[in-house]
Amino acid sequence: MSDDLDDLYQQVILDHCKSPRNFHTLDGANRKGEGYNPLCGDNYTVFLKMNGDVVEDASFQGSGCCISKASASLLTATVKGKTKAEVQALFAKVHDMMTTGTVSDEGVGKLAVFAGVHKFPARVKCAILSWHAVLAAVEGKDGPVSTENESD
Amino acid sequence: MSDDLDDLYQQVILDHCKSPRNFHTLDGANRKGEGYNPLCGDNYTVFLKMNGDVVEDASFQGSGCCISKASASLLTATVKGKTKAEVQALFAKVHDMMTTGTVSDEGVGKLAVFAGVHKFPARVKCAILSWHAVLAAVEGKDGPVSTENESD
Amino acid sequence: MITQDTIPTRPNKMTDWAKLRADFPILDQQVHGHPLIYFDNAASSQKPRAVIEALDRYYERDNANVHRGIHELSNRATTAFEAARERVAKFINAKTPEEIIFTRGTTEGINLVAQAWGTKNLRPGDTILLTEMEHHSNIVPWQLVAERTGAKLAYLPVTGDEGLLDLSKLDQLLTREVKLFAFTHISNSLGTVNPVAELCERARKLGVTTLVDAAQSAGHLALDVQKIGCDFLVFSSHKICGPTGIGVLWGRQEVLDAMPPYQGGGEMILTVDFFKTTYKKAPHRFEAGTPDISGAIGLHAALDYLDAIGRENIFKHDQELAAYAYEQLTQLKGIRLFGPKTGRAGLVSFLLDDVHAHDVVTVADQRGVALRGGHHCNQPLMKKLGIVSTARASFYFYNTRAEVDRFIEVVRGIQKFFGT
Amino acid sequence: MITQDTIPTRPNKMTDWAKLRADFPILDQQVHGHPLIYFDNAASSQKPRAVIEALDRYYERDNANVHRGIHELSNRATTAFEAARERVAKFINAKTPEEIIFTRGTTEGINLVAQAWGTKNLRPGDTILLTEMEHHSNIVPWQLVAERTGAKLAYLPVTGDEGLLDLSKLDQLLTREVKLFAFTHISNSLGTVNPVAELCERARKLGVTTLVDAAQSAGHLALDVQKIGCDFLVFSSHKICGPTGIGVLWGRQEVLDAMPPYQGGGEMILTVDFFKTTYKKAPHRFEAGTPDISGAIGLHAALDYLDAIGRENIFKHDQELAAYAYEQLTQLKGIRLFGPKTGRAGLVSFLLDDVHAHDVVTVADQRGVALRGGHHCNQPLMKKLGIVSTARASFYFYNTRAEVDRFIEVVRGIQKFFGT
Ligand SMILES: Cc1ncc(COP(=O)(O)O)c(C=O)c1O
Ligand SMILES: Cc1ncc(COP(=O)(O)O)c(C=O)c1O
Ligand code: FES
Ligand code: FES
Repeated sequence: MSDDLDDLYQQVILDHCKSPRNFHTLDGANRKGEGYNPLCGDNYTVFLKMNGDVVEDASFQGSGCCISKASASLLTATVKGKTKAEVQALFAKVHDMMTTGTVSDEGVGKLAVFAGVHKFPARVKCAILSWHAVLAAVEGKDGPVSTENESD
Repeated sequence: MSDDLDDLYQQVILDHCKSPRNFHTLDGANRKGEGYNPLCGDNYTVFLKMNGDVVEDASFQGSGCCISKASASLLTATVKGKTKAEVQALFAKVHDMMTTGTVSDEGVGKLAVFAGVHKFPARVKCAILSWHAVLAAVEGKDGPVSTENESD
Repeated sequence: MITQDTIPTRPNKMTDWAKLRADFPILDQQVHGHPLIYFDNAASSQKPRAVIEALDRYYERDNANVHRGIHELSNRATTAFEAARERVAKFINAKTPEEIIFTRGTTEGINLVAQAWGTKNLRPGDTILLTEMEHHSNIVPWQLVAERTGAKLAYLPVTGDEGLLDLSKLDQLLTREVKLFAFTHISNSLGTVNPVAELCERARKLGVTTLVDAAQSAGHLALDVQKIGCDFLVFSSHKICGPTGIGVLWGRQEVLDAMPPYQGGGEMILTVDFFKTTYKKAPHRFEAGTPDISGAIGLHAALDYLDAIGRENIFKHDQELAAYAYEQLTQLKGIRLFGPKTGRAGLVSFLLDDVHAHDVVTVADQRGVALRGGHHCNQPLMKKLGIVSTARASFYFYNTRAEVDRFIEVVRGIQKFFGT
Repeated sequence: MITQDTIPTRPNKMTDWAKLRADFPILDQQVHGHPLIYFDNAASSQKPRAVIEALDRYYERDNANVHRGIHELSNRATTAFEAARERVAKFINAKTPEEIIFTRGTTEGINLVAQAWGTKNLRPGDTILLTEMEHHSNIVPWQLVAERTGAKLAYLPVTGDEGLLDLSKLDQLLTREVKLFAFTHISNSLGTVNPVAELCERARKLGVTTLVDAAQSAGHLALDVQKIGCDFLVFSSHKICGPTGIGVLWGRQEVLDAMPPYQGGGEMILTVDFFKTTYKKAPHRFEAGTPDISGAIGLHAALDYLDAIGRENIFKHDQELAAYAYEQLTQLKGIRLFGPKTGRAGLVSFLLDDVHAHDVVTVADQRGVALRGGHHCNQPLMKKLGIVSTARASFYFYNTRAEVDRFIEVVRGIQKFFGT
């Protein structure tokens, strides 16, 4: 397999896409966000249990490609325990990393495995899809959000 | 002046365009035909006095370029005394001559000066304009005819 | 069915496919370190040197605006533009060049008919009949005009994964309420070749107007609009070796003559007053503004190129590659194949168990193989089949059996990579 | 007025016009035994080698369909297509590339606004205000939508042969009943440069939506949509060194966001069901079907080319030639000149006593000079001026003073030939 491909489908990603974590609906969820990628027709719902401004638990449902599934899986693990403001800040960092490939900040942690996606412009929307959904969820927005007009 | 130009603007044509014959309305006219060239906006009306199937007198009015005016002038001189069928036959010959440049038949007489127009595809419609009008007139068609969709 | 609709072009000629391939500069390149295998022809075809050079020649020698000019360049441009119209008429055996309207592509052609013909002819209660395998371009324009006119939509079903039209439902659906029946000739996601002449005949008996979407067939098999018996037929230049930006709407003369204008502007008028305008006849009535002159000229070169090969030869070649690829794919484990088992046009559409189509396409691309993954602008069909997307390999005459072999090898590699 | 609207690009650079001229292969030819003098630039401009080569490069290396693809060529095509959109945004100082919609040309841009915006926003009793100097493309689409919606048309008068807008009538005509005010920036038959920013400001105060037809200005002077203050602006690629088949509609974001779709089909949808569709936002909502990808890429190259020269420099050059030609023509006997005496854009429009414009053009063509004769798609204006046509010489940066001298000599010869 060539280098670029290995960058995209890192072992962590392959692992999370084959065995996604938190891949279920969430009892006691009080927020949810839907993300839709019109390029492929895939969509995910992210469920959150929030206590005030803090995400106590997170899960997701839906279907899509390996990248999007792994991203949603890692996302749900990552946002647990974070505040709304922290999730928003993380979205910005992750978005930046996925479109530029540079990991500018410690904050992204494990999510750094998605830096390679920037070399695959048509796949950036996959990686970012569930992030749109979680952002909508913490911000309490209604209705599905779409990656369309995403400036990636 | 180059050869092609002289073919187009033959002395006879220049003469008829500067001093058009039968350039007036016609007392006692019982038929008229209008011709409109949408390429330039020019239009002519040909007036006929017909006795049964025979053209007894012809005249024209309107404005346009040198070619169209000379053509209308020569036309009105030519069709006098002809039957409807003869005018129709002449239209076919003149049309053929103007689009191919070959004078296939004695019948066109003086009109042969318009053979040169075939080298100027954008001007064929000028030469044929009043012929459409006279055809409409002998055939008793109503309303203006246009050179549009003329397959020249 | 297909062969009955065709005009024999050069059935007996031996075709030197390798030589033809060399006419396409773009194919001679490496992608991600591998020789490019371009299997995305249903989305857009590549262009032979003859087409690229026709564009160059036009811009380097003859460019000017058409129709309204008298000077030499304008004459040349007008002559070339109208010659392209005549060439298109010959290509689909239209009665006259006046039946050929230049559009931006298939999509604009359908929108033109939906708006100009539809707004005039559709009433509340009327039905527009489509099929479940239509491209979005043959669905959305009808939804828009249905909304405006109060007409309603109905769909002829597709049988399932094998993707045939369920003709047993035709009697029930093709009724006197139907004013228009629009359907694709070849499905871009299934490869199905529909019996267009038969469908048109059934419609004609009820006085139903027909539109054939020939986007996938025009450059692949010989078309004869008179034999097909439709009222409208549309296709795009970019899918049949011609430039982007131009396409064709053919309409039967009587139908075009009764149609109000679509866009207004220069070139389509007879007289304009401040408050009243009269229009030219077809085709000019439907071509407002400066047209894509170089596009028409490039399309002309493309049609010459295709007919020099012979569309029978092309279709046979496409079908052979597709049959071979299909055959090979069936031998893989964990694969789901779409479209008819036999008689398919030049494409294969499939899904691997547990590998998403877009992952297939990304990995294939890294191996030099250009596939397409997605809904192929057939979302309603995908939903019906319970999927969101497929991976598709679509072939043209410059593709080879060796490329199909490599493609199969790549698919095997993908199954291994994702460990399914 | 004009200079206030401009962005300084390279005002101080010395321009080597002869060198630029050599970039245009088409100009280096003989027509009827004479060197070609191309003075039909208002109809369509010629293309520099850089544009022709951009088309070649695209088709020889990167061609594929856009947006829906994942493979390398599709990525390249998509990137190049969207880069063209960004380039256009920069060219007219749009706030974002999302405000740029690719159309076939000026005509389609106006039709899009008339249909999509007009159908939604116009009611019986509303007024659409135009000017008497509009091109058919900025009249007929409004007549069509007026007929459909019950709105009515009004026209701001032109003063006469000198061809200025009669601004003294503006207060009376620009009322609260007016919903849309559409006008040309530069008249293609008179050469008038209209005070677009002022007109937009007057309209804005009354909440009137504005559309500027920049067909004649886009490639000739620097445009800044934010400074002009309009809501829509349209132009064509083929008049500004780019390919045929593509043009631009710019719309203010808020206005575009509130507009329903125009054509339906692929690329413009979010989701399609058999009976219901949701649409993308602008610009994609308004770009159904495969766009003219190579056209956009060619336009990108054209804009780079123009801005390397600097649009101030171009306008200055055009104006100098036009002023010189006008000056020379006034010295002829039996000539009627149209358009403003000073401040005219790069064209002259005239009539000789007793020689019809088309005879002028035919003879000039035989001398190698490409002029245009006719109504220039301004029939209502012509009728108002009591004429049916004029002869027009229109200039661009590759034209020279020596060419103007030759043109004058040819006009003198024509007067002699027809013995007037
Ligand atoms: C002022 C003006 N508006 C509109 C147009 C129409 O442009 P197009 O034919 O490229 O659509 C033209 C060009 O003919 C023009 O000069
Ligand atoms: C069957 C079918 N119809 C319509 C279209 C739309 O064609 P275009 O995008 O060229 O307008 C396509 C191509 O995508 C197609 O395959
Ligand atoms: S392909 Fe649909 S989200 Fe990745
Ligand atoms: S130019 Fe009008 S008829 Fe000749």
